[in-house]
This record gives sequence, C-alpha cells and structure tokens, in this order.
Amino acid sequence: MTLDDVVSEIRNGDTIAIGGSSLSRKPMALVRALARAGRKDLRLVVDVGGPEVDLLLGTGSVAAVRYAFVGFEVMGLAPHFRRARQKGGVDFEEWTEYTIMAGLDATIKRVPFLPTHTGLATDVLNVNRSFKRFNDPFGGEELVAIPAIRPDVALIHVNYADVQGNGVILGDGHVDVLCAKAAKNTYMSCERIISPEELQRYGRDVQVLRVHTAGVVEVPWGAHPTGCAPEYRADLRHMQDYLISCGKVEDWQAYQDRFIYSDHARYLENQGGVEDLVARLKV
Amino acid sequence: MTLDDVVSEIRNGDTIAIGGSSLSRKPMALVRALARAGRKDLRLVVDVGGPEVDLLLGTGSVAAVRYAFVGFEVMGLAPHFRRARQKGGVDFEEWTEYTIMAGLDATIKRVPFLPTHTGLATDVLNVNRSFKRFNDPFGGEELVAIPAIRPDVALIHVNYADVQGNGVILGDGHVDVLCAKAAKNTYMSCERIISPEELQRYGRDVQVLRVHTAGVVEVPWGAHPTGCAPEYRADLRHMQDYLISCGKVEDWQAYQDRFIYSDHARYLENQGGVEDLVARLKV
Amino acid sequence: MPLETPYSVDEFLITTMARQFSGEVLVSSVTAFGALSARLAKMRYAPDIAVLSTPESGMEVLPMPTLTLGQFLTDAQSGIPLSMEEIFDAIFTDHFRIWINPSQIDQFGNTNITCIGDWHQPKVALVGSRGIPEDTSHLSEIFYYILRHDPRSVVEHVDFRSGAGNGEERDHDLGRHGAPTLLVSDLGVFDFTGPGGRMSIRSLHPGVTVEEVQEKSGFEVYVPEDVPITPEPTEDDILIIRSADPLEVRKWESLSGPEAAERFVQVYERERQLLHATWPQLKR
Amino acid sequence: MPLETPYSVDEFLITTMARQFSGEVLVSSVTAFGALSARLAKMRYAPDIAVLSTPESGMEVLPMPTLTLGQFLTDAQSGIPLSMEEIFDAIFTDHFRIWINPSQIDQFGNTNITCIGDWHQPKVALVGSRGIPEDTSHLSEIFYYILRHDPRSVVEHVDFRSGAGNGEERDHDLGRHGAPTLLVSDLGVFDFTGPGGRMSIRSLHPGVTVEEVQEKSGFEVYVPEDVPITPEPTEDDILIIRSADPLEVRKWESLSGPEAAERFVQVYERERQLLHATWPQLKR
Repeated sequence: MTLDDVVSEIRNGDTIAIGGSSLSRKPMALVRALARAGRKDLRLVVDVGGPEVDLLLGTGSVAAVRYAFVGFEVMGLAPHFRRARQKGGVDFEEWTEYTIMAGLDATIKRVPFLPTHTGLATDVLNVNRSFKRFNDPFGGEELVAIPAIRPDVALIHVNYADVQGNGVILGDGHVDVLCAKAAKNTYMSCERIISPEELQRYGRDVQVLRVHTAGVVEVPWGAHPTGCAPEYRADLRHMQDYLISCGKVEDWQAYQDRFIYSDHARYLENQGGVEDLVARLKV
Repeated sequence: MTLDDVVSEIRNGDTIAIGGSSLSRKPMALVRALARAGRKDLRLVVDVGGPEVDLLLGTGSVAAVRYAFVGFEVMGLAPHFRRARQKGGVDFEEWTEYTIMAGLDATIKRVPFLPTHTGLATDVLNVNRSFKRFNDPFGGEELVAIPAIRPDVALIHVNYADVQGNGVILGDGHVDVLCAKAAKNTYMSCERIISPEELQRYGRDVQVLRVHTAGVVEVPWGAHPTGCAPEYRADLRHMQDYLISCGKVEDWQAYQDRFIYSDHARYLENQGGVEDLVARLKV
Repeated sequence: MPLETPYSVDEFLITTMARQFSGEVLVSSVTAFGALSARLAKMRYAPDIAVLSTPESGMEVLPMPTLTLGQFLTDAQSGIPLSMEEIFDAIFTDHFRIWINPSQIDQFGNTNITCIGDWHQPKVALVGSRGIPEDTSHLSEIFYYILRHDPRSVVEHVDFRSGAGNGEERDHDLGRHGAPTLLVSDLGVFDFTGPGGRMSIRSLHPGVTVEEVQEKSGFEVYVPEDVPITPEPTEDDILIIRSADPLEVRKWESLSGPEAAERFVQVYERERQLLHATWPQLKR
Repeated sequence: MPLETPYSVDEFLITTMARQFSGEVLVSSVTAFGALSARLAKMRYAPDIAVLSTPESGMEVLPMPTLTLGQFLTDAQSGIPLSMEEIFDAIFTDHFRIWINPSQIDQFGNTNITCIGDWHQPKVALVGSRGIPEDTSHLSEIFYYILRHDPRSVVEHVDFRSGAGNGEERDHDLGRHGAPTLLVSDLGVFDFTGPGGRMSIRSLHPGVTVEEVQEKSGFEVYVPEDVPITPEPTEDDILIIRSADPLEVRKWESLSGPEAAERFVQVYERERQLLHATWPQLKR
C-alpha cells in the first residue's frame, strides 16, 4: 500500500485511534496524508497525544478528541489543542492513560466496559460524560465503568514489518497493540519492510500480529518529527519551528504548504533532506 | 533460597497459584517439596493443570482446586484428580482458561471482578459458585462477573533468573506472569541463576519482574517430569510410570518414597541420574 | 466407513478438516489431526492462515503432528512467540480457529469434555472445560471432529455443556457468536442447520448411508433434501499428509489407556530422533 | 530560599527527593529531577529500586537527566523492556513510584495538570490528567514536587482535580490508596497530616521561615509543634548529581516558553554528542 491508499480507506467522520506516545513513534506521515487529503470531522482517540493531535486540529480535520494528555512535553503546550480547548467547537473528552487502554481492551475482549477505581475522587469523573459509576455486582465497592472504545481505524508506525502485516516494535509498544486489536481496520507504516524470515528473528519484539492489521506502508522517517527508537530521535528543532509557526495565521499557512500539503518525499526534502536528518537525529 | 526455605514460607490452608500449562514448565520440584514438608489443606489455583495437581491430590495435601483443566493430555486422565472428583471430599470448582486469567488479572488491577461473556450457555455457569451473572451498567448486555482470585502464594518455574528475582521465560509465559503479579508472595525456581547483565540480554523474554517476586531458587530440572522448553522435553516415560503407580496403594506408596519423600538431588538420582535425563530429554 | 480407496480414513478426515479453513486467522494445532489439517490447509487451501505451535505458542510455524507435545519440535522453528493473552485476544476478536475433539457432542452441538454423569458426583471425571467456553461464545466458526461416530460420543444430550451449542440459552445470551459450525466424523460432515439448530447432514463420506448415521447417533440426525458425498482427498493431499507425518502419529490419536501411553512414549523417542536428524535444515 | 551553601537549590531538592525512596519498586524517571533523584537514590539511599527509562520503558537502567526525551540515551543501555501494561500493573499492585510535578497543588493535596479556569471553557488549557488519576487511586506513596513555591502553584483549591487529594470523597471512594504523601518545594517538605488531611510542614529548608511559607502559599499551611530543618546533601550526593548531569539539564526544568524550547533544542544536541562520546562504555 501507499500512504494515499491508506487514506482512501478512511472516511470523514471516522473514529481513529493513533498509536505512539508523547513525542515517540507517532504515525506522522499517515497523519499528514490524512490532513492533506482533506479528511474532516475525524474523531481521534489518543493516549498520550501530542504533535499528531495538534496538527490535525490545526488543519481543521477534527470533530472530537478522547485523550489522556495532549502536549509537547518540555517543549511546552500544544498550541492548536490549547486554542481549540479554550475556544470550543471541538468535542473534547478527558480520559486517563489507563482508561484509554481499558476502553480499547474492552472492545478487544468484546465486553461493553471494564471496571476500575481510576478517576474516583478526581474531576475527570465530573467532566467525562462516558464514564459511569456503578456498584460491583458482588455487592462491595463502588467502581467506575469504562466504556468500550470502538475505533473504525487505527494508525500506527513501527520499526519493521513484513508485507503480511506483522510488525516489530523495538521500544515500548505504548498503546499501539491495543489500538491495532481494537480497530476495525489497522494501518501500519514502518521504517522498513523486511522478509517474514528476518522478522521472526525479532522474537517478542514482533508486537503486532498480522491478523490485526489491514495494510502496511513502508515510510522511512514516517514518525518524524517524533522519534522512532532506536532509529532516530525526536526532532526538537522541527518541533520548535512548528510551535513558532502556530503563532500567526500566515506562518501556519506557510508551515502547512511546506510540510503538510506536500508528499512525504518533498516533506523530507523540505527539512533539508535525509542527509541532514541523519546527521542531526540518528543515533 | 532453597526449596525448603520456600516451603517454610507457605502455611497449611494457603491459596497457591501454580504456573505452567499442561505438561509444560510446571514448578514440580517446588510442588514435591511442598508435599514432602507435609503441607495440608492447600487451595490450588491452576489454569491448564496436570501432574502438579494430581501429585498433590495423591499426597493428600489439597483442600480445594480451582481449575480450567486437569489431565495428562495424550497420556490420559489424571488418576488422583479423577478419583477425588468422583469420590468427593475436595472442594473442586470448574473455571475456564480465560476466567482463571481474568480472576488473577482482577486482583492485579485491584478490582473485585472482570466481566466476560465466557461461560454463558454452558454448564460451567451452573456449577461454578463464584461466577455471577449481572447486567452491564450501561444497560445493555447480560454478562458474567469473574471474581478476583487472590493467591497467598504463586509458584512458578522459569528458564533463567537473576538473584534479584527477574525471570526469563523462553517459551509461552502461560499464566506465570499473572500468577506472579496476583499473589502476595511469588517464589520462582529456575534452571539457572544468571547475572543481571546476562539477563538483560534476553530482552522481552524477561517476562517476570523482580518487584513481583519474593524469592528465587536455582533448581536444574526443576520442572521435571514436565518439560521446560528449550532445555528439555516432558518425560513421558516418567509420567507413564507415575500413571501406572497410581493404580495400586502399594505402588503409589513406592512412588512417593522414591520420588517425593527424597530431596531433589536424590530425585534426580532415582530417575537414573542426570546423564540419563540428558540423553533422553535434552534437545 | 470403510472406503475402498488407497487412502486411509485418517487421511480422508484430515483433508476434509483442512478444507474448512479460510482467511487470515490464527490456527491452533493442539492435536495430531489439528496439526496435520492446519499444515495441509496452509499448503493447499488457506495460505493466509497463521499456524500456532503447542504448547509454546509460536505463530507462523510449520505445524507438525506431535500429540500435543510439540515444544520439542517447535524449538527447531523459532516462530513468532505469543502469549496466552495474545491467543485469547485473538479468540475474542474472532481471529482464531481450532478443531476441537469433544468426548460428547449432542444434537444441538453442545459439547462435553468435563465429565460423564452429574458434575457434582461424576461417573467419570474427564478434564474440565479448558478454553471451550471462550471459543463457543466468541468465534464465528466452531469446528468439531470425532474419530469414532457412535451413540456414546454423538448423544441426544451431553452430560455437561463445556461448549455452548444452539438453543434458547444461546439465542438469549450469546446470539450467533460461538455457535457450532461443523462436525466432521468418520461418517460424514454435519452442520447445525436442522430445525431449532439441530444437527443436519451436510455430506456423507463415500460408502456411508443415512441409515448408518442414524444407527450410530444417539438421536435422529436431520436429513436435508440433498445429501452430497464428501469430496475425496487428492493425490497431493495424501502425499502432503504422509510426508508431514512419517511416524504416523495420526494413527494413534484415537487410542487411549496404558497401552496407548506406552506407544506414545515410544513414538515420542522416535520423534526426537527424527527431529535431531532434520534439525539442521530447520534451524535458523 | 536562599541557601548560603556551596550547593545549589536544585541539588538540594534532588537530594531531598532521592531520600524518600525505599524498597523494591519501579521508579519512573520522567523529568530531569525525577531521573536525577532516582539515580542518586539507587546509588546511595534505595539500592533496590528498579529505575525506568522514558519514553521507551526500559527497566533497570541508569537514569539520565533528559528532559523526558530519554529514548536516545536509553538505546545505549538495553534495560529490561517493559510495556505500558506492565507499568500500569505495577501501579495497580503498588510497585511503582514517581515524582509528579503538578501545575497546582492545594491544601488537601489535590493536584492539577489539566487546566486553569473551568474545564469546559478553560482560561488556559494545559495537558490533561495523563496517569495521575491511576497513581492517586492506587499507590501507597504519592510524591509531588514543585520548583517555585508561590500562591499560583500552591493554591487553596485547584481549578481541576487531576490527582485525588484528601477529603470526604477520597475517604468514601478510595480510602488511603493513592493519598498524597509528600510535597517537596523550594521552601520545605510538606505532608498531609494536618486537620482533615490538610498540608502540614514536615521540615523547612535551611534559612526558610514559617512566615515565608505562609506568604508564598494560597492558604494557611498547618504548622506542627516541631518544625525541623531539612537535612542537607552530603558531599557525595552533590558529586553524584553533578557527574550524572554534566550538561546541567536540571537547571532548565523550571523554564518554559519559546526561549526555553530554544535552549532545549541546544542541550538536546549536546546531549547527543555526549552520548556518542560515552556510547562505547555503555554499549553491551
């Protein structure tokens, strides 16, 4: 598949779970392709979100976001997220790290909810309209029911994959495996496609199984500007440029033209090219 | 620790979760040490049980068993289990593979239960007194609540461990990790103790984390007569002798004297010694 | 049966089982028949299946007939290591298939591996429901096989429902998730499309009559208008099975008791020798 | 403060934080202060802790101060790879500790990283509760730190409870699981043993007065009879911190805004060069 093939499988209004965490291993090339294709009214589900959510909010592609976190870590707050939260117009719902995982896991286990104490005595329970307090059927404790999250699509980026859709993740899998299992259709970009024989050598680092994936795209630097350990680090310089561009309408327009409304090859060129990325970001 | 040190931490009446599955990687040396020490009224929790449950039933050590399965696979039924089930006197409760996992996971997640559809329209739901039907708090489906299983002790056998209690399992972890996390105290035997540095090389095969273990014992052949891949296969010859010995009281007495009421070193000698085991069972 | 053909009944059954697989699913190979049907399917009928080894849960392996003791053989192939959690997630998300060999199956496709007689005081305690309740509440295809179709195994009502068949309770509690799909026996292929979800003949093996089925079943099996003959194995099917199982492990799956165990001990040792001989070609 | 001593306030705070760890627990090193306190604790005060790297979740690593961007440094150490599921299981089973740096903390130890103002129409949308609700409903020790104790961060009531403090709701819903244990600020160490679970002074840093605390807090902090002085770092503590953080990443954690980001970009590049230099000695 190509990035555009994946995007053609995604419709306006779809619920999309996005893998990675924070500034790590976000499927940014897929995310940019989605924005570039003009998909609208997307309903995002992220655990520890960041650049991917902010970019899609900035391009006006988003109708709703379920999230535990959206930010740029030490680099600061997420500008489009912050603006949209303060201005209104997008349906935000605050969850937490485990409850996003539990909501996905409920779908995987084919149950309507999973129980937890998480959220009790916090205001998350007051602003989250999906959670529900209930009594343990054995008559004891009061608990929180986390409803199943049922994504239409999951987008993840991994280190290596075979053409059949088995994926190798060399670092923390974050919520990628949960996203892949819970979504109706999971699309996976990867740094490199390898043979099934080579893939098997990665043992338990083969974290994504092909029965859970609908398509694979080879996209080197597909997580950029987030990092993809151990291939390359997050590109703080690019993120800094991104954050600055969000300050003024014309700067944001220029950023979009240069980095979003251009295909992945041109995206890399517009960074200064792969050689520069290698020099700055490769371990 | 030694096998006897572990046993000294276990009391009559304790609830004991035992790892491994079927004829694979059961902590048999620990199980024999438990029987040898005369521990009574043990309340066992096993997923796919076999030789370990049958042996402890045969030595009269057991008050209760929660199980999804107890048998010797192609070798046939478990003789002491079968007798005890038919005769009564031990508190058996039939669960299923996932519900044992869910019961342990409920304890780990510190919730009183986990929901599932498993068991509906089967007689497991009619004979299992612990499961409870209830209605999904979101008002939809009828579900089964699987109550938390709270073992006092977990016993598992792994390939390698460091002295701190991190454990390497080279094959399927079966329910070992769930047992280790759910139990108040987890004791782990291993084929070989290795250094923390060597252990780290096993990457994601380090399946048991030291924060979940209370003690480690080095016991080569500690899973025998079950297998411990890839170190050695299950010893069908020994199991065949075991099964035959269960036929007559005096034969069972002889088996116990030879293989249970003797320490692990003598146990191995009484097999014909380690060299014979290597010749017959090593890959 | 008996079939007047150059292939044996086990080869016929394994081929019939292999032909039921389709799509991209994990396939458990927990018995010799399960392993051989998965292997044949992978090679000829359903190339996208991902076969599991047992009991060490490697995925994408070449299944070998090993009487459920595959750990030793599996070591020679690395596979993709899975966990119990992965396997149950594949069951819950309907990406898993398994041929289950029950002790009893009844007219509604309820199945029993737990006990003969009342559970609380069984005449014979068998093994316990294992993962069958999970399969029969979540999978869209549930495959059963029995090697000897007789009124002791094909019964009017199972003594204990380890696996959920058709009926009101299923309709109310589960819907079609996990409903019985097929039974393959030495007499024919049966589905559960008869009145009220009862067992119905899908096809009879060559030479088998409807009368024989009724005689050997503990209830009256529904007979549809059209009763075709089960297609025979091809030359290729038979060659694949034979070359995959040179020790003829498949012949012994129906045995039980102490002599059977003794034979397993023997084949187990031969299996080990065979593996040692083939190790170099399998080892990566 | 200020302290008339040869060590800096960050070294003082990191040492104080390090001294709170005990036992065999996973320790998250998600911020520079978190990483350095974990490293110091591991070396001097709590040798049994198992330190995690971030964001790639290696366990048993030597934590490095990396402004939450440790993936690059972590690659040099293999560690034991964990998953999110492992980490949350460690939280639920109370085998996890973390120093959390909230935007606001109030008199009952409620903490906020979500928003300033009303959630539905925030004056400032911050980041979202992340995993703090999990921590504050399950762990037996909850550690907070803030680098600048002032009435904007130490408030009477938080605008949003991302983390559960003390009070009726906790008593009813959670009991003591996840109750706030300590706050370390640049003024002192505080616990929540005051009336009704309110913030109380456990110790004041050298030179800090009760009056200063009251002035810089958004409410009246409870003052127990005995107010000791927080013990100072030792020579060894300071040397360990300095050698672990030659780029002085710890100095910048309190910065924010575009200039801060620019500095992070710079230190990030120097960090990479440093790693390249030390790689051979770390690589296994």
